[in-house]
Amino acid sequence: MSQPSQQPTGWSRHDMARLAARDIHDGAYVNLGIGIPELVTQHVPPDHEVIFHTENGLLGVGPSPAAGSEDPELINAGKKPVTAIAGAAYFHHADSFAMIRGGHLDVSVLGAMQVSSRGDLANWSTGEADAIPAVGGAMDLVAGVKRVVILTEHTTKTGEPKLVAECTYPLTGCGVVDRVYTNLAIIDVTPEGFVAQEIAPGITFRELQEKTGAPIIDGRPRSESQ
Amino acid sequence: MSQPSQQPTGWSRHDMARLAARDIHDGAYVNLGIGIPELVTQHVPPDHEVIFHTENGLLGVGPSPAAGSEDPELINAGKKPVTAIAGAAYFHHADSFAMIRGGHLDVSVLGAMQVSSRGDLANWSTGEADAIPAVGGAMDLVAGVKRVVILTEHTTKTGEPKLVAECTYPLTGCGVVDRVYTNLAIIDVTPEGFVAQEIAPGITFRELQEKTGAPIIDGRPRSESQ
Amino acid sequence: MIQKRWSSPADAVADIGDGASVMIGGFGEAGSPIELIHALVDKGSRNLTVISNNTGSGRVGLAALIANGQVARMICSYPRSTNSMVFPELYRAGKIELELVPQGTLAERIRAGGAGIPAFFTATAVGTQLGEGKERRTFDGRDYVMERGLRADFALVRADRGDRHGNLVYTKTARNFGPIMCMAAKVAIVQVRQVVESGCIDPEAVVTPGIFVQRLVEVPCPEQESHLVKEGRCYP
Amino acid sequence: MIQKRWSSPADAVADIGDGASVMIGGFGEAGSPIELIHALVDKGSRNLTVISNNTGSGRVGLAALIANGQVARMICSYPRSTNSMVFPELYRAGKIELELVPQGTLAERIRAGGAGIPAFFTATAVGTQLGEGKERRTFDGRDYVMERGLRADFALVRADRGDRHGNLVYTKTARNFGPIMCMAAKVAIVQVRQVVESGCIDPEAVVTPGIFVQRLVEVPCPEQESHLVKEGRCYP
Repeated sequence: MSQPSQQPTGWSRHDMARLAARDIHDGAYVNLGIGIPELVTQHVPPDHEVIFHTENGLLGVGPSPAAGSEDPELINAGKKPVTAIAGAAYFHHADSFAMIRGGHLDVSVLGAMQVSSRGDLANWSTGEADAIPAVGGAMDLVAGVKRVVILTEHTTKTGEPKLVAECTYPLTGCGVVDRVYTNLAIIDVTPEGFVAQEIAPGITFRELQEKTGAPIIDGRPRSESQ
Repeated sequence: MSQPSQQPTGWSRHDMARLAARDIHDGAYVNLGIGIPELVTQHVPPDHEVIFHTENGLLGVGPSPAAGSEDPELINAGKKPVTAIAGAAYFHHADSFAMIRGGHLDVSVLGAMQVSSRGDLANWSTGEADAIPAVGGAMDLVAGVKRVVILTEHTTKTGEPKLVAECTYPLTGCGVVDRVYTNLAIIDVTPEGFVAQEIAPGITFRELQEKTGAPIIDGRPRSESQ
Repeated sequence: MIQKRWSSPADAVADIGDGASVMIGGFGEAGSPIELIHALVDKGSRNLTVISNNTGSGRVGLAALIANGQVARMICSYPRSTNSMVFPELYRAGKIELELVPQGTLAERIRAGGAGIPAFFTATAVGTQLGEGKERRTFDGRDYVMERGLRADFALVRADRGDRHGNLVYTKTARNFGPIMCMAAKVAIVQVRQVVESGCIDPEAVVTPGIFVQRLVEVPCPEQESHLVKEGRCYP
Repeated sequence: MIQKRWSSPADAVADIGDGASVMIGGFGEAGSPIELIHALVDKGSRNLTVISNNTGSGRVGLAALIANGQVARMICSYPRSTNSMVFPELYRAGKIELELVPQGTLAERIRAGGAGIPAFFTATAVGTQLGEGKERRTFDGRDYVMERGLRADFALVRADRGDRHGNLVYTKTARNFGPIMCMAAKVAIVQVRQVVESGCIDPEAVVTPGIFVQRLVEVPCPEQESHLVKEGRCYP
């Protein structure tokens, strides 16, 4: 009996978050964007201590509060209730963005609408005439944080590639992305363009290239390449 | 019997400080320079509350501590021990000068080497080749504080005028001085130059003009003029 | 004697006239001075320029001020959120202007305004739509845009406690834009949960020194914006 | 686990090499990290650029570092005081360079460096010798000069208490340049009177959040510079 052919989907969102968390060094200061990046908190390796920053004025974001003990004055940048760890600190917005702009944060984990092979990021506006433009802190994060990594599905809901040769949406920043974690692969942005460092189980390099809007170099160790 | 003729000296330093304090409005935020300006704290009218700022990070400077209870970590800009009032606040240097530069202080009371009739102030350097230049916060104060008043002897120890047509010493600021309190008079700096508003008892307008290095207009109410 | 305490929100905002620029604190509802905003709705001043990170939720607070047609222009970083419909409607209808500013640039422009800095350079927005038309300059091999300091006639801010000298402490992430808006406004009007005796706030822990605050109003039990929104309330 | 505590001043400064730029906190002796400075004297690094408000007193602390010939260049606002003779001597002899900066401009340049601002405009020093050679520009009818942000390889700072995350609180006017120097240095080294458990410092009252601090050394009973000067002490 032959199984019905299924489109392989690669990693789950939690897999992606786990892979991103694995690459964050012990002791790092990290800002997480809204969406898939929020899952990273759940996957920090047990022997690592990572300090989470939220740009609305807290260093040392803790886990979500138990139901019923939410404090409307203790929220993250996505305006969701959070807690604070022992050793946390509160500060005002100018000090918070001094941390970001001044290069004090180690990693910014963001979602994306498009990433170009030069590392341009578009994640704030569709550019449609009717859209209400809203940027928040994304442009500050990509301009200031030492390392910018993206967690995103590899393609849009309609199957369009999000990794592209040129972004068609308005940019958040130019040449700012270091690495992209998608459901299909971990891809570095290098001077030579996209380089796949790891590919999800069940996905071939060819499939990866087909779903990507720009050439990808296979950068995996020879033993892992298919 | 005739008294031996004496050079009238006008107001004492405490008189000068009292006159300056009289003109500081209730509720004002005031920074005091080193020297005669420090005496102003002792002459605030009893029905006035004035908040003293010291640029090294304290708003609400209180009186000098009793002997033996000095705290080397609670000092003013002249590095003398002070106290803090109830309702004081400590802050770092950038915040302190944000108060100054941002125009939040009402009055800066400073000493002077020279003041020109255009309101230029020289009070930080003799310009001598051998001198160690040291500016501290004077340039920030004159550039930022709403009202800059000077407390100074009218002439140097050798009798040279300190109020001049043009400063010969290096400037602290251009066109920054609003009013000068000397031992001889209270003098405003106006678009027309120096204008005497009040003259010390026993001093004639003519004597005042003689000891001043630029023309003075007699701005006293007619009834007070001699 | 210094006494910055005013009797009511209505009194404290009574001189905010038509055409005034008003900074409004808060990040979402956290730190939003809802009673002061409602007093400004009651006052009815029009043609306001409002500087605030968001544009409010539902039809209370900042959203009520906008819905009431009092705001001609918004300077903000994020004018939409889950329960935000007032601003989008007016914006699409061309009835309100928007100056969109990256959040960190907005914060730094406000801080600069308060600190007497007329302009500064930042790498944020270089090469993007929001950097277009701005003076660009290279320092040490990196490109930056010039941004201007931002001041306002008034600030409406919410803090936790204050004393008659105007010293303030805040609560957790409700601090956000409050301290810098107090610095950048000619008249900073602050609602606090409690007015305490001078000396009750540890001078080492004061967040906003009193010099930056002109008026203080005690509102012991402020309304919770999200509750009002959930209940579908409209102000007034 | 994050553990920013180091065992001793000597360890904490061991990698400050020749030619490094070092910010040193303190306004006079208040907040001066005397044990860290003495460790740097012991270490003997030369050709340093030191950024500090003053130049020390007597022959201890910063004055000892200068007297020891380790400092090639000082960036400061007030290089003389009652008991300051080391710097003046070397300066007159042409053996040390001086960049004199108005105190508020110095503070803002350090804060800007720490906040990722490469340059800003200020009215301070316009029309004076210290404004000469600087780019001048008019905003809204007033003249300003452009000043550059200032960063350093290291900062030596004294605070009161700190925790393993690097959160700091200070004492009174000993706070002065500490917080902004921690922001502006690649490696901020802080001596504290006491290292406390994380959570012991109220997160609302933290003055320097730990992200700005790399190394913490406990010095429970620091030397008092003015006492040493009075006793005519010399370091080493």
